[in-house]
Amino acid sequence: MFTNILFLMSAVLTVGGAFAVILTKNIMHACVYLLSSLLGVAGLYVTLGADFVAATQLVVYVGGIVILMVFAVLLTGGSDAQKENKFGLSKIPLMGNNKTYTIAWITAFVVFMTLIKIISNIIKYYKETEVSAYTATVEKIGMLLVTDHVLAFEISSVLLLGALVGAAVIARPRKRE
Amino acid sequence: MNDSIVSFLSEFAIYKAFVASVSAKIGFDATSLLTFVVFFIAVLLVVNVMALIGGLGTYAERKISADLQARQGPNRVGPYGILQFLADGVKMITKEDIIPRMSDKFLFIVAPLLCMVGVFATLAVLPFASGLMLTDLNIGVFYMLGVSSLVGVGIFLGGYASNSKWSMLGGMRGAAQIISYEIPVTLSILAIVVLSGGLSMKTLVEGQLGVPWGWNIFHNPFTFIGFFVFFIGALAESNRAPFDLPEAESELVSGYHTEYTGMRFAFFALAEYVEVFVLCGLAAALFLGGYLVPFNLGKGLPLLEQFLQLGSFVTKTLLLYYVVIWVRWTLPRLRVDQLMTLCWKYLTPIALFNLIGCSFWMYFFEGKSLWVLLFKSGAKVAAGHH
Amino acid sequence: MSSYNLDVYMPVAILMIVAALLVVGALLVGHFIRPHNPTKLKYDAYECGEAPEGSAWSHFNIRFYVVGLIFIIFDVESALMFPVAAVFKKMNEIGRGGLVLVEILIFLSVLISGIAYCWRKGDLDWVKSYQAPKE
Amino acid sequence: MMTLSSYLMISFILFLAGIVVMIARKNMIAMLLGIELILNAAALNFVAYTKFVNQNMDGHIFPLFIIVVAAAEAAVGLAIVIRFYQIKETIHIDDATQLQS
Repeated sequence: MFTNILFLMSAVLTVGGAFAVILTKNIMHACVYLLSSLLGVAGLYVTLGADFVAATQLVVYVGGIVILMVFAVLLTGGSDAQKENKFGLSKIPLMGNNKTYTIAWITAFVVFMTLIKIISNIIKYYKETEVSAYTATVEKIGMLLVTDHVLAFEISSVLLLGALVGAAVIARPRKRE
Repeated sequence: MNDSIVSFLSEFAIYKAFVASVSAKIGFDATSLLTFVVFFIAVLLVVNVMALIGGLGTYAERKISADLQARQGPNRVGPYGILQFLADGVKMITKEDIIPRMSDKFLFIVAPLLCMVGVFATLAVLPFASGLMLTDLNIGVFYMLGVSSLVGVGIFLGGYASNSKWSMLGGMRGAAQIISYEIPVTLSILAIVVLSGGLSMKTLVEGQLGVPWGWNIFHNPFTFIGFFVFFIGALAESNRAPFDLPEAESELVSGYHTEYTGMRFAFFALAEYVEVFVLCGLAAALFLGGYLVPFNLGKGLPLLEQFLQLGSFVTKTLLLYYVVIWVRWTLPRLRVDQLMTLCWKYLTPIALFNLIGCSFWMYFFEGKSLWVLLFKSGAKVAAGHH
Repeated sequence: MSSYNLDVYMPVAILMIVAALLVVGALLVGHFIRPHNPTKLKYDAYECGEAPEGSAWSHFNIRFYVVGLIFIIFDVESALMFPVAAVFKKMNEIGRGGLVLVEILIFLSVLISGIAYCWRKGDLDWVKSYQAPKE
Repeated sequence: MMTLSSYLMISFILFLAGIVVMIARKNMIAMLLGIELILNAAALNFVAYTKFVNQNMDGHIFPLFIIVVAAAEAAVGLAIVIRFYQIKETIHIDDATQLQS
């Protein structure tokens, strides 16, 4: 009974957050709505029994990426949009006007139609299997990470090193002449 | 092995009889309904106790700081001024609630909400006693880290939303300080997880012995240093003591919550005090043997055992709380660059060194503590900790 | 329908809702008790007395982003390390501890070289006085 | 209520929301927000299939690495956006026209 309530709450939070990200005009509000949507997705992971992935989502996405986004918004002049560019042409406002939104909704509609075709087959041929009881996943993930997926584990540290060095070089204030 | 306060209660015959009688009365099986009711009552109890502790924290802070400076703290309101925090509460509620005109109204309201949710959600996993803890998620410590990072976002948005240069700087520095000190804290928690082999709070606490020499802090030299790294990180993460730069009264005019008045400011203050209690509780649970009672007194009778464990956990946490307040009135405040260099050039390398040290210790000595190796290896073969 | 028992997560949900209700409730209760006489001066940002000028969203030092960057890299690293650390004891008991130890050491040494690079290149030291970026 | 199709619907909506955010906005950071939404939609599908179709744990390992890569990508992407702002004083996507700044 509680699982359905939890599922409903996180689903409403996710979908509501996602639509709010579309509709807001202020970039900082968009970051906060993204934060609520990611919290909802963490709740969905919990209902799916993936408790470690939900905790990772909480730690990395909610605690890390959203803070980076908010820092970036601040370092690029807050949420006030610039109107003119150097040729004097009036630019399309930063957060998009009706023209860009119509194009966006048309593309979304096209993608919607194709994906509906695919999903309808999946749902038609999916037979309801017995759902396994809730089990702890941390040990299983740990075992797999250490035995089968060792290569992915080590390569991800090299990937993180590359991201760290690259972003540090880019974001370093250069003493230009 | 996920058990919680409900599964602890359901071991008692009285509870089973009660469930049977209720389900008989309302027809369908009432266990899930009753679990919800028990959880709800437990949560309300914990939240009220925490609000009380937050309030008493302000009182304790004034009294102890007065005592340290050989003056008398508040003693007008109630006997020995104990009801001072209630007076503050009433004052907070009745003060005018001002939202600055130029500020971002939505974020101004969301920021304290994020802080409060972030801090109170960590209470679900805090190990008060083996049975009395709200729930023992098997991602306990990792969940706590994830949820407490919400506070950093809340503090930053609080500073950003109130649109004054002071609070903007305070919010920015507060968020930078919180996120940079989360790394040494996370790495020292990792060192403890390596030693006790599990993420849930119960395995982390049960891996130690009740007696002081069985605690994790004396387990090996790396965890000994790890405790101090954790404690310094916890101090900095809750904007306390020498690291309270974001709300530095003298420079930033109380930093990110300059613009907050009345009840909203009370939320930030309450969130901070409860977070100090939670981090002291975590330090006590991970390093000082949490709720374990020396020589497992009261092993037989469950109720006595729970209260003894609760008492042992609360005394250790309040002792650390006293140290936090004591440190605040003895150490001068750090500058921003000293703050950051301390974190990145001293604490993080030491924490990494501790983590590697603990892994080697785990491999070579199979996780046996120093005391077991030195004294017990000869005479009795100690099977690890159990 | 599912024999799925997630009651362990009930306190988490209840705690979050109770915290939110606490905030909203206290504000609502206060709303009626509080005096409400807005004067223009009261609603300006606090500038130690002078009138506030200009918006506060001005340039900021890039140091803050580098701190956030290093934080997220180590945050992800700890997220990956937690399951391996949790399993180390069990693997050690079945005699495979050496393998896990080597993996942890490789993983950590790659990241330590990352922070050593940032240290060497001076990304970690914080500029003393607040200067706007020079370029 | 908690069937595979409901989870597919939610990740489908998240995916579409990510597309709309990316296309409708001219702000570089808003586009990165859209990318985060799309990555989350993909990770959600993996976890849903682990529970409903076959119970092997690869469905949990892969979203873990999706989150790792998303964090690295967000870190580098935002560094580029900030560097672009410092050079060009704007983060409007239409001004990013030359490859050499």
